Amino acid sequence: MHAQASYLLTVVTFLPLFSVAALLVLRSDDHVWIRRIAFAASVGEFAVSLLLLRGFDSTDASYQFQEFYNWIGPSIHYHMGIDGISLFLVLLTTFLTPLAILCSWKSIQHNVKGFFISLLVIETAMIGVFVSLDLFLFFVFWEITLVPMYFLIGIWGHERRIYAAVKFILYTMFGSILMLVAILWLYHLTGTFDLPVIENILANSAPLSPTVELVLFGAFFLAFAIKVPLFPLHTWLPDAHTDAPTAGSVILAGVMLKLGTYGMLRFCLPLFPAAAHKLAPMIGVLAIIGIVYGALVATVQHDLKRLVAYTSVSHLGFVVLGIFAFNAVAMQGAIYQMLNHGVSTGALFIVVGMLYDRRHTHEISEFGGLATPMPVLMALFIFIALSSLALPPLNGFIGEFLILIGTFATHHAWASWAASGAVLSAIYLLWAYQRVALGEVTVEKNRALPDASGRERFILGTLAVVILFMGIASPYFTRPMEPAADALLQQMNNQLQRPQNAMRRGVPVKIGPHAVVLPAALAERQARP
Amino acid sequence: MTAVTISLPEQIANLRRIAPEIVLCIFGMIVMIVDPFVKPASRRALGWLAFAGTLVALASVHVAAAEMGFAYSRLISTDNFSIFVHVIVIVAAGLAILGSIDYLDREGIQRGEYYALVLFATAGMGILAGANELITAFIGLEMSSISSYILCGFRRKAKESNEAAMKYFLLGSFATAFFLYGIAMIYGSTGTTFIDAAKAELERQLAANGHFPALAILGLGLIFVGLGFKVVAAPFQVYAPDVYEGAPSPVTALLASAPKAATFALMIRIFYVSFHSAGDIWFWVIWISAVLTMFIGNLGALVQTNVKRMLAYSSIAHAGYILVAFAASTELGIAAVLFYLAAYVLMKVGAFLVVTHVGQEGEKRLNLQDYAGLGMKQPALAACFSLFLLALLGLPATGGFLGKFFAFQGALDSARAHGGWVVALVIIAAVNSVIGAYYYVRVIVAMYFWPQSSDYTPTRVAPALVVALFIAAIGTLYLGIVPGRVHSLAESAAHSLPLQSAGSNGPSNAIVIAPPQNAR
Amino acid sequence: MVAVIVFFACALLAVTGAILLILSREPIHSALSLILVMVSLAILYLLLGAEFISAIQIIVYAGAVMVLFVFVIMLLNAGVEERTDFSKFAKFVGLPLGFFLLFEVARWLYTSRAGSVITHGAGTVTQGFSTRTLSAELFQQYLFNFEATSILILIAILGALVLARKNP
Amino acid sequence: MFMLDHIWIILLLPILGAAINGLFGKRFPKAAVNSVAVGSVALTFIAVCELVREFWSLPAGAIPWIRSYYTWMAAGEMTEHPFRIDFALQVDQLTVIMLLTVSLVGLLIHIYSTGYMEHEGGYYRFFAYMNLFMFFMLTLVTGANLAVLFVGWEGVGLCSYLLIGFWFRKKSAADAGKKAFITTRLGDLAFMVGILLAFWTFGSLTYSNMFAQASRMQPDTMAHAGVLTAIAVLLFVGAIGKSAQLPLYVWLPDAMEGPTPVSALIHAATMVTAGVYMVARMNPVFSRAPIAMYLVAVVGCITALFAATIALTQNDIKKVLAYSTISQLGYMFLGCGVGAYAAGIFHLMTHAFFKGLLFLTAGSVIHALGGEQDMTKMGGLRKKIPVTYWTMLIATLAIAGIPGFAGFFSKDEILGAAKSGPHASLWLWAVGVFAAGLTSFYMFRLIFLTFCGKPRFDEHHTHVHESPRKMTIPLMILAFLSIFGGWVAAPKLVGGIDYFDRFLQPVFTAYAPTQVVSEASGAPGVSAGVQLLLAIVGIPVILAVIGLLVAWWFYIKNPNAPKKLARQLHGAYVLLWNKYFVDEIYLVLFIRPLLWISRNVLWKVVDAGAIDGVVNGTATAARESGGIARELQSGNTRSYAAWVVVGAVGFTMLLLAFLGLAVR
Amino acid sequence: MIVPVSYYLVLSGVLFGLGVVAFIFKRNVITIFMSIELMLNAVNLAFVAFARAHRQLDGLVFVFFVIVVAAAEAAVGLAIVIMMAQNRESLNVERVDQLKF
Repeated sequence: MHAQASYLLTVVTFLPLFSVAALLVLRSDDHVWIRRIAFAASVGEFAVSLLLLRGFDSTDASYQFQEFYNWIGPSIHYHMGIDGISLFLVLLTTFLTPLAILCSWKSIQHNVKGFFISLLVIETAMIGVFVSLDLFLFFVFWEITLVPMYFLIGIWGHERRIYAAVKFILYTMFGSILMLVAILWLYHLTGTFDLPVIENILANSAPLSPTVELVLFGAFFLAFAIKVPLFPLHTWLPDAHTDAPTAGSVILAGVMLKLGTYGMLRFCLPLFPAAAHKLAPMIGVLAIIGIVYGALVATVQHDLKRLVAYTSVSHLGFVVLGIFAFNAVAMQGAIYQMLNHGVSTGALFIVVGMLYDRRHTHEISEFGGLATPMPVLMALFIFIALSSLALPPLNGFIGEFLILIGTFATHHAWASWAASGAVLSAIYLLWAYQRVALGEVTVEKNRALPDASGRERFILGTLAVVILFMGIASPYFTRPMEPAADALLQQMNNQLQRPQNAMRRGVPVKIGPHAVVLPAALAERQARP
Repeated sequence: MTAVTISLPEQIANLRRIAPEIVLCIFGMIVMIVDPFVKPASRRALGWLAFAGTLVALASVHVAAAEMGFAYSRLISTDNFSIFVHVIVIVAAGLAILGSIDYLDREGIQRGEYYALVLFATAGMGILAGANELITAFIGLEMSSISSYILCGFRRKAKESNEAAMKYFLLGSFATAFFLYGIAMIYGSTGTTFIDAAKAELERQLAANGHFPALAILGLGLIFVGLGFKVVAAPFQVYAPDVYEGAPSPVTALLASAPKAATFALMIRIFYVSFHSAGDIWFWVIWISAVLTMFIGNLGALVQTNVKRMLAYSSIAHAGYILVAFAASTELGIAAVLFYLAAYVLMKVGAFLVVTHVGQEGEKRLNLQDYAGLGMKQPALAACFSLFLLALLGLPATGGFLGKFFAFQGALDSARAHGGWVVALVIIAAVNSVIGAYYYVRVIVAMYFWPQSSDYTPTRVAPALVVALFIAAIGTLYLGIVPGRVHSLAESAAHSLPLQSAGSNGPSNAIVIAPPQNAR
Repeated sequence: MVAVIVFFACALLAVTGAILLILSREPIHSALSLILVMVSLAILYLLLGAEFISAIQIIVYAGAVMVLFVFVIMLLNAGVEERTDFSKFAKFVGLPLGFFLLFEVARWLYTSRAGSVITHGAGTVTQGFSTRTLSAELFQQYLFNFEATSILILIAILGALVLARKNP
Repeated sequence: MFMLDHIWIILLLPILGAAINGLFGKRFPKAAVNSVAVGSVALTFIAVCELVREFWSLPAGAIPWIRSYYTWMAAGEMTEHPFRIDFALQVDQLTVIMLLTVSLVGLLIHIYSTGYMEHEGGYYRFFAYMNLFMFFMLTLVTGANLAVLFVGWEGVGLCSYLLIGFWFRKKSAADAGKKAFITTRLGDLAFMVGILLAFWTFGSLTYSNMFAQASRMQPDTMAHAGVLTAIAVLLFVGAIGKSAQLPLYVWLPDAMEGPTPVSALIHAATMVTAGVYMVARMNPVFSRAPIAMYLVAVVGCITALFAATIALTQNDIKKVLAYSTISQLGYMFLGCGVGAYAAGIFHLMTHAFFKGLLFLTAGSVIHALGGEQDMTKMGGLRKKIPVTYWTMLIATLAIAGIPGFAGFFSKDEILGAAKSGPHASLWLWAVGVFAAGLTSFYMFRLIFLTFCGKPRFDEHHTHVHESPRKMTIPLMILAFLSIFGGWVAAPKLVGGIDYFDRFLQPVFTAYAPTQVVSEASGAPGVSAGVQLLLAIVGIPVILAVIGLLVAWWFYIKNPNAPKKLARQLHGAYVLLWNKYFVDEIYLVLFIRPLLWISRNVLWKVVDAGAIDGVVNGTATAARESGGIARELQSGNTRSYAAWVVVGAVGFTMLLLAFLGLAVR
Repeated sequence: MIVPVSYYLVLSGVLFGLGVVAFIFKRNVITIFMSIELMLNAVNLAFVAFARAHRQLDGLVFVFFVIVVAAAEAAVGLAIVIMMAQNRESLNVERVDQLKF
């Protein structure tokens, strides 16, 4: 446990918010400097977040860079910390945001200031979700992510943006409000909002009754499943993606969907292991349905962006599958796949956005033969598509392979069904690519379209390099995840094997930098024979 | 009966304990006295004078706070609880006054009486908050109500204002009569109208007879009619949308916020103190009312196109959320109610003040369509409004969220007493807040996503309104981000109430642990 | 015995007045019926030994307040009440429940503990009910309320001032 | 030992070439592109030669020579079942053969391509893809574990996709590329599951570990036999896709849309043989799974016949060769399936030479005719492009199995093993032999139609010319190899040693199941001369010659006979001409229903209808109830009063009722 | 003969109930207002009766306050009625329903 005081997580979390303050000072028609400052801020944020990597002890399963202060009353704390699971998700966020800003450089022309402010606010909120170790703090960030995204979709989105934005916010809010009730119920049961302490209490001194555990798990899981989105709760996603601006889609697909899977890892499994175990078969099946279903529906889309959106349903199905396979390999694969999906699908959305910038449509039939006027962009497109369809040695393969190999250990059939996703992804991506890029130029307008500009090459090139790097150097990422993932599974196993009535004594539970003494009533209850 | 002589120091202490009311009334009278000597053109200065009155009253709360205790032969109780509510009420009044200054100019009804009435009403609410005796409470209630009736009709020439005044007056008096009858019944069954004394008597009777006197319970029911009417709990909410819509917007801002806070304070004193031991019984009333209130408020708001009326429905819904916390019947529940009220007052007043401004002359522009594109034309105003709406929606980092949070927390906390029903209540509330999200979000949709309406030329936001909105917005954020201080104040306020009867358990800080599965 | 007769007579008058209030279509008739109720109540107050209250019931209520009513009725020339029935809800739910409430309240009051106390007829006024003790109570125990009512009156004056003035 | 320690250099060279050409080639002059592309492959070839030289001096105990460079995948390393994949390369006899074949044929085809593609747009792109292909193919054959093999496996598929669709403006080309990728991916699905199963069976994906584990297993027990068979079958399904066997062969004929050098390199010589390589590589597993082996043999055998029959009627010169490739790949699987892995690999190598040559010469023909591929519009080219003619004839003789040529030796070994090998089966042999006859027929049909008779093209418009040197020299080298490439096995015919077989034996015997006798030479007790005679005039050879003669009769002697025969056997002809309607059946049976269900059921009904219907329905329901809620607000004060009374009565009654409960 | 307090209470209840009924039944604003006065009178009767029962003065003091409040209410209420009469033709509350839904 790192006892030294560190403010790095606070800095990383709130730095974008400070840049927002800088943006607010600018005149709102000074687009150039707004863009520059936003970009500089996000790059700076990325640089700062890399410090996390430097200080991270990848052999340690516990939370690092912890910060712990009292916030509201005795039970709500400002408790932050990261472990191997959240480390890279934070980095993913800080990495994708500058690219999202850069890819909106030209395409956002009205209300520029608001746009970049929204992006930066959303960055803070998402990082906050990944680093929070207090359920209250977590929920605050969790909900705040919705608003800027809602504005991103609603103001800068496309045709049906209002419907999409409202659907997005209501859908996700419905899940999260029940999670709030569950969080409060947990508080009611344990007297604290502090995640590690709750884990400890539930594991050692006050196990939940099976029914309560199932219900609480359900409430948490519903919120996360909507966010992921897991079949059949996914229908907000295609709408939101289709009508979001490019940067919105990038952030949405790249990071926001991961909030759901991250939540499952961070909350559902450690807090409610028995319920997770009980429901895992059902969830696994839903994940597989999602994989196949998302892929099949993606295949028949005629809107390119909607197609990519459905691929997310499919790909995130893999992640959920990996999580609920309860296997170290699969779990690491799932975490890794979150990163991969963030990079690859983010990149796909950027490509789609670049096409939209040129033609202001997402209809595949409006394209065709684009490889002729814009070979570079299309080459990058196919590269990214290949990463998305899990071609070795690109990143997507590693994630899916790890998930499959891990899942296969316990569920042969699941892994086999899920593997079919790989075939289907080849179908929809290559078919889409063919209809967009190959063949003769079918629409006369497309003949004169400019190829990727320097800025666009930089964005996609960076992503391509990362895709390749993640494909050939995966242990660099997976090894720091290992201790946390193992610890999580270990913890689950311990709890599942422990008979319900075996209560441990030992009243003060030492977790985190501070010894947290159990609430008096609890202690008293324990002392009773 | 011997004549009781009261010593001078005791007299002074009494005065200090009701300092805020005194200040408010004095300022009210000053306004009235000054009024004839001010030229009509510069009557707006009276508004600032009245605002100064609220500021001084706010300062004088400290005077009262320094002199806790019962005043005037126990009629008034100056405790943390009353102080807390006083602050809420006075802040709401101050904000409403700020919002009124330019509004009255705009509508051509700039008169000193208006401010005087606001101040008197506030004084009445202050009495409500501190009343330890039911007739005192009744008088306080009437002070605030009668002022409100008049304020509702202040736009004399506007038919909707007349109608609001009439409906509010008739129904308000009707409900007050129930309230009064309830008082009579409690008096009849206990022989006292003092809240704490009634508690003792009721508990004595409970101990002696094994049950509560039916008459007292009947009285409680009738009191709930009267007070439920004021806090717009269903099914007494019926008047609220009409009145809130018809009343002048700043008055609506005041009406929808401050009296609710003061009345809830009184309700807490009656329900929690006098009828503490009957908590199991009145829980059901609150439960049913809360559910009805939330559903009616949210579903009704869902179909509104008039923003002012929508906000009126939303305040019904919020009364429902507060009732959820109320149902907790624990100290935590009281703290939650108080905190919710604090947050609610700020965001609701803020929201109605924005409506005041956008309404323009004659309050013609109240429809959703009139907000189209406001986000582009008046970004700061729209941002403020969005903040209030999101706070009403319950978005984290705003006071609204923490209000809801503490409310749910308080309610769940009492799960031991009320079992699954309270959990169900919280879940219903949660579902309702999602329904609610839709219509708040819709206003934001209109402001930011709809094309700008062409016929609307924005008017400059007056400085007074800017100050008011700024205060409300900062307050909303403050309560959302660092609510700790206010919440602990609310907790100590709750703690200052004489809830516990001798021998009962301490406040359930509720650590209930699921019983071990096979405990021997 | 006299007390009983007086009580029943007054009660009958009061109820009759109330019913007349409901049934008469002319507002002025209603007002007069209400005055009837108030007067009979004043007599009952006497019977209960509350002379002072009885007096102000006549002076303030029946005298001042009701005169105000009658005055307004005359001023506005309020004619025959229009018996519209737009609210089916009020008719079919409100009224029955109103009567139900009547019986319910009356029943619980009747069975209440306080109700079992037996009063004596007129002239058996206890010492405590004198006007002197009453005023002592009013100005000592309930001084605050008394002061507060002054503000209330002020508010009422303001209200009349604001609302009832002529349209400019 | 430099190369043995740095095997990665072999992989680095082509990828460097690909990277340089791919990123900067657009700005390079053609010469620079050429030198980068050909240079890198040439250097690779040299490196391979050096590697082989060093390999020769390795002691037997050091083989397989494995070098692990870094950890590529790692997860669960601290658990009981760690998963770790190193990027490891391996050199053994099989690898050496494959490396030599791939790099040599690859080099020749690269050289050829500089001529063939000279006038094409996207020149740099073509060579970048080709180099990339070399990289993946070399990765495939050098990988020391199934995961690295899978990288190459998928990578070559990708390059195949890119190269087939090289002329991406042509819809058919783009379609064919996509079809190739997706069809092979279908096989890869099984392949992937096979890998998963293999990992959880053997605890590793590294060949040596897997085989060691496999050899410890008891194929007699149901469980072990079952899992081994499952792994083998699943892996083989992957091979079916990649090597274009029944029923996943459909992509290969379409792949002919790519430039001809691509067809030569990828769809004849190297990539499509990856499946055969894999089966041979995994021989310890396959050998322990007799059912799988039998499946391999049967699929190979039937494919050999099936494809050959289709090839009979095709007119497109490349299509004929494509079906021929499918058919020959079937032979290779037949070889592997009957346990004669060495024979399969031998045929793989010789096939690389003569089929590569066939495609290159076909390319030369097409080049000469300015892009014409239809054989019915050729004829009489013998004199005009003699080098092409002679080299193609040599290749044809080789494929037909005419004694003395490379194909004779390899095919003979396969058929020999099918007749008398460890898993011999007479009908397999019979079918194989019959297919050999058909092969001879359609190949000579191709030769006769193309080069003999009168020209059927417009001689005025088409200026027929011999290809440039850089194209013909590779042809000649390959022709040389098509003749002499098989002679390493020649001594066997006279009772001597099959050097090829002996060289490869360590790979196939190291982990071989003990009960299987792997030596499968000719019948004992017969003198060498008789053996030789038997071999040379054996039934396959006789059938080959018959095939030749029939072709001669049909296309030289009696040019009208084919049409007459087609009319007489109309049904059969239509069936063959339309390739048994397999593509159409797939379309109707799988593709259309899948798309229809996806669009009309999953998307429109489930997604938009059911799920969104529920969501929107909830919203509507809420709004409807909102309408009801607002109806309460009738605006009528009397109603409002009534509501107050309702509340008053309701709540007081409720309170009293609960009080009553409390009292009771 | 003696009169129990419960008699007065019953009368009070009946009057209050009639006041409620009157409020709902009447349409004229002024008479509705009168029914409120009727209800307040009923309350007063109850107060006095209870005071009698408890032998306390407080109940009577309450009556005093109630009368004051009623007077104040009357002033304001009648002012509102006058204002309405100035703006509208009818005093029928059922015709005052511009604000609804």
